[in-house]
Amino acid sequence: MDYEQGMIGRGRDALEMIFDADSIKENLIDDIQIEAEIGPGAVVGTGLLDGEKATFIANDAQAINPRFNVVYFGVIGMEEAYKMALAVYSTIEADKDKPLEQKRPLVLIVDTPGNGPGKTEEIFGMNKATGSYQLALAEARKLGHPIIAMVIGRAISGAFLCHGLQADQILALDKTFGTMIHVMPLTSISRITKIDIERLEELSKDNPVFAAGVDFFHRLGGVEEIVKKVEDMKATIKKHIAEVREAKKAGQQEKLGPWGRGALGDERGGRVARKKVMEKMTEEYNAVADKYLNA
Amino acid sequence: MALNELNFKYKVENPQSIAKEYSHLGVVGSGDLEVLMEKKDFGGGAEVKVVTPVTGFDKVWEMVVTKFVKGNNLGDLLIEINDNNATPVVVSMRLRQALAEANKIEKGGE
Amino acid sequence: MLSWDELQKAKFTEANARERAFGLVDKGTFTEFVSPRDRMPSPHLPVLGEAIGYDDGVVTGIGLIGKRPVFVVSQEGRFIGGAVGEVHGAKMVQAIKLALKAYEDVKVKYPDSYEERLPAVVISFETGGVRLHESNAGLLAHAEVMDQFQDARGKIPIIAVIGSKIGCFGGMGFVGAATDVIIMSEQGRLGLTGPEVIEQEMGKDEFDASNKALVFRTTGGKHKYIMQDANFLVEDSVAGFYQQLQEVMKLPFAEIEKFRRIGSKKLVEEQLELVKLAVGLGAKDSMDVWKYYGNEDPAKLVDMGPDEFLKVAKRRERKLG
Amino acid sequence: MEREVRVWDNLKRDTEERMKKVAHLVEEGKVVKAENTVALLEGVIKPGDKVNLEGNNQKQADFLAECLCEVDPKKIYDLHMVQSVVSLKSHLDVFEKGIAKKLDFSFSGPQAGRLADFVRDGKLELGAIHTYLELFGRYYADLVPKVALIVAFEADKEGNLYTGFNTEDTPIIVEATKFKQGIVIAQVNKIVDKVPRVDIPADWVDFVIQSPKNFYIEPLFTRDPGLITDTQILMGMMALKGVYAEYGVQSMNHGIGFFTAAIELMLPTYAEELGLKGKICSYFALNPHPTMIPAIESGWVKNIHCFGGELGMEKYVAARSDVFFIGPDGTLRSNRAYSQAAGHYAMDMFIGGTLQIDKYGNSSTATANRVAGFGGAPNMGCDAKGRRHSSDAWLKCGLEYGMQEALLGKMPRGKKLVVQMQETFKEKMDPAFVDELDAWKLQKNANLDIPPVMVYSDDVTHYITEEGIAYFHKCVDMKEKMAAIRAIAGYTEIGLQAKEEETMDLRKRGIVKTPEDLGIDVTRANRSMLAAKNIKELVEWSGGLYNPPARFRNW
Repeated sequence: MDYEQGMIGRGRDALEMIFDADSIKENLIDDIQIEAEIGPGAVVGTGLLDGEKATFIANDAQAINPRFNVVYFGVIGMEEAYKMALAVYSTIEADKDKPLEQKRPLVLIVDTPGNGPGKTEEIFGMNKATGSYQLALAEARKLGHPIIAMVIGRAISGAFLCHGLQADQILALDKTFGTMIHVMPLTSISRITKIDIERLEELSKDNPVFAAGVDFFHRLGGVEEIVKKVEDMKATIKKHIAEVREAKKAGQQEKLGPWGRGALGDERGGRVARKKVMEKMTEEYNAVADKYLNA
Repeated sequence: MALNELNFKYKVENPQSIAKEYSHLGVVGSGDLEVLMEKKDFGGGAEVKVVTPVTGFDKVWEMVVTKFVKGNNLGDLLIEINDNNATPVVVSMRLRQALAEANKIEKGGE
Repeated sequence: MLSWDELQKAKFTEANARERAFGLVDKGTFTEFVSPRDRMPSPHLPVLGEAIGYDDGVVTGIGLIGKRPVFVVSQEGRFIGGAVGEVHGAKMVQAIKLALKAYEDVKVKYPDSYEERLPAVVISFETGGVRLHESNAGLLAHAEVMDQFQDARGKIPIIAVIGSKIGCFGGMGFVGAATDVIIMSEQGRLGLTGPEVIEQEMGKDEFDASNKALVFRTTGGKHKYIMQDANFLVEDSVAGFYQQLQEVMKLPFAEIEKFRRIGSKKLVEEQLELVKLAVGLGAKDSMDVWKYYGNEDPAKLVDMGPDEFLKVAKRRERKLG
Repeated sequence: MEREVRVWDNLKRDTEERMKKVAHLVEEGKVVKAENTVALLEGVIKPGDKVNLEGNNQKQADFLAECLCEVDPKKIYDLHMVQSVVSLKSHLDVFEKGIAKKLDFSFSGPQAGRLADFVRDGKLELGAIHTYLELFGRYYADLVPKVALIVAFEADKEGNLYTGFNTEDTPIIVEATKFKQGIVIAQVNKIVDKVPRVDIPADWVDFVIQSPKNFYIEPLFTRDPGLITDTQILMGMMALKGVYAEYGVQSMNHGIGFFTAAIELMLPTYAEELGLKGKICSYFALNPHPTMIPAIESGWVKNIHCFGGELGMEKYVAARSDVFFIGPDGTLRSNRAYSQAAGHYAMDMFIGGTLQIDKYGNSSTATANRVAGFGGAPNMGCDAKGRRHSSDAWLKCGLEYGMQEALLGKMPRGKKLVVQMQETFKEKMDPAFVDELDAWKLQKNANLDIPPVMVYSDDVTHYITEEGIAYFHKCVDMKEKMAAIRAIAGYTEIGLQAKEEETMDLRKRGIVKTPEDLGIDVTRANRSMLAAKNIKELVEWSGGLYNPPARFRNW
């Protein structure tokens, strides 16, 4: 395969690369069937990682949802988001009797430009769809399932929040693959904030909080590890699954997921105000807590 | 770019501070500002700190603030303003409202 | 600032974030955390020449409703559209974190009667989501809020209050959807994509963002109430929301859980039914959906006062909840 | 002596000839099908004609305007457009296409920038920018239209028109055209068997066309109370106390902006508190401003005559026939010409916002690159020299007039109150007080004869800024006027030139009054002063009769 142009739009290819040959079963989590017809922009199911069962949830940027015309090129629409949530809940269900260390991992293959914008989407509540997927991931994570997000292409704004940022750990292909992590391109930020693009470009060179790109997210604690070669994806994912599992076994959930990334952002110097604010709040709460808890 | 920070210090005859220890008023909305007033032992002096994106109007700021501090004989008081492009009228109005708020005698409540 | 009594009479849409925070809990009980006096503005705005606010656009603190400690988060739409940056986000996250700490403490101290002192989180949303000036930090903060929500599941109620001018959109749109209870006024709006972006994506003929009536009937309180996406609809006053909160606080927690619209497999399946309806109905306008749910003359509902509306409006029937 | 044989009905013959050419296009009565409109226009219009295209800041003969753009410029060219307002794209497209050549108008809104370009680039020969009444006057002098393209809600087949709520300019245009042997073509939303009432009789109309779409109306006079700022409220309080109450002003015209919207919404609150009910604000020449609803409902207002309608106010106005001018059919009849006449002669005060004020006290809304005109404002905003009836407010203002004796000796005469309001700084710290008005730049940029001034210094009686009120008319000469301007110009360059002792003297003499001088508690200037805080509350005040356009519905 030719990876020169990067992996954008190739969620299905990524699955083939990461999971064991011929191991992929779409829309099936053990014997739990997920309706195959819905959400063509999302590919979910079970695959094997060197023989170990894992749930995968990926974007299919080649698919078009015939029922919702905003869904194409990897957009997560209502059906897609609910389908993704179902895959997570089905995984929880399949492993519900297993001990923490045997909960199967979930691998999220991330290549999405956004959530579906549209009138129908707003009328029926697109926000619920993406929200439900995130809650499902958070629940699975807290139950002990290791969740690894692998950003292979675009991880943009709300869609990344939905599909990626609830993972225990986030990996991303190196920027040479055209990997994109951001809320908005600088040109749009410039238009909306009315700050000159030149100024933004200059500032973004060393300001990770609004700059676009994988490296900046790394500094903010948003990305755990940058994967330099496509061939390394599988091994790196496996390595992180093992790490996460260890951490969970040791009761160190707070080092993982969004909260863990918060600590990491402080460590890496990208987000240092967060901790100060939180400590101050705790201090002020402690000073009055008795009054409120014993009212 | 950065923000423009202005600091002013005053010393008036027979200065008055505020009734409350601390008072806050306003929202940093577009064309508006917040005012924070805090009682401080400045030996009778008053200090004002302004943070604003606006440049080129430092002299106007000084006049507006001076008129307010002197006009109200303020002392032993720290005033901080976070501004977002408020016009002088809005600044004076908020300062007056903030002073009224700072001198309100608390009734009821906790 | 208005007194608590004056605030109750005031319009919710007119009140600023701090006034709302004060007015949503019992008289005189609100204590602010990281207030402007602590001077903790965003460290990222000055370099962009953007004005700072000492509360970074969100008021956090604690108050009481009856005996129950209520952790309040109140966003200020006038400060950069209520958008969430690093500090703003950290304040939201920590408010929930502290509520969970309070939960544990109350359980230890009052093992037999902790339900009557059960802490709650009330979030008055007024936001478009991520603050672009510090977008990456804002995005990460959103994920942390969702993470805390999941921690709070089954322990303490998280209640959304949506009735301010900006509404609740962007990333905060699904944060809002993920709460246990949603209280809205008809002036409140809840959604994901803002009207301007929809217009940009779909064209002005399909969605004219300047048509406020259309915007409001697509994402406004009445529509969300009919869809059961909002649990309660109240009048546009601080008292309206406060009194509804009092009512909610009287309910046992098991009842409150039933107000949820997402957060379990069964709920997802229920929502998927709704998505199928969206396809089957081919609704061009929210009023088509109102009609489907039995509102014969949907246009009439638009101008109806809240009292009458609550009497006559027919809502989506839920199998769950 | 042989008497010379002269033809005295050339105009009539010419019209008859044109009518013959298009006779085949007429269906029943005077009805022409919409698809034949262009052919009709090509038949009745000749190169060089003066053509009136109806439209003002509210209703628009938009379909006819578009059809006029489609006539063949080889057949029809060099038209001289005489029209109230240039606001649609098509209004300038006719010049772009070479169909029209010269323009005489009164006001241009959204097209003002393009109009300036057209004038500068020679695409359009500008006659003059008028006030409404001035232009209407010229329709009866040297600018008589040969063809008038007008708009109405409904017509019957005979050509009787119902212009109803939005009658506006129609009667004055039709009368000028038809009675000078011209041709009147009306676009209507609907052709009906019987119109609700006859606003324009059928024999003044030559053709009626049912347009494919309802004509466009701009809700220009709707101000969302939600957008009123504390500063506007402060200045409104100052106006109420320092002008309305001071002079007991009973009749007036309000400008279009947020200042007067704030004042309207403070009649049932602040003005009520000041005990002014019954003493001020009984009579208005005014469009049906939605922000007037609380004052009307609270019993403040006796009478309002309207220049035009306002979208959404139809039912409310119809239900308040004691206040508004309502026809036998139960709907409002507006009339711009009459309301302008009332505003000029029968009103004691004009009050409204402006954009720029120069150091002499001339004020203008003109900007450097937009030829916008002022519509009716200069007409309202000037002393009516022909006025001979008296009223308390008018007389008091005249008695205070500092140049009265210099002009009239010991002869009492009143003066109309012309009040201009403006904050010292506009958004982004753009000063409202300037050394030289942008109107001068516009004069150069658009090659105009004179800088377009909205209200001249000698007509203004009061300036209100947040700093204070200048009782401008009390000044005895220009030197004193300039000092009064400086005294209320705040921290602008002009204001910074004020001398303290000079300002103190003006305050002592009552020529300048600050909010403190007026006894106004500035901390009370906030939105709780407003009787309605948003559009929804206006609907509630109206008992559900006000039906705001979709763009204003925040619920």
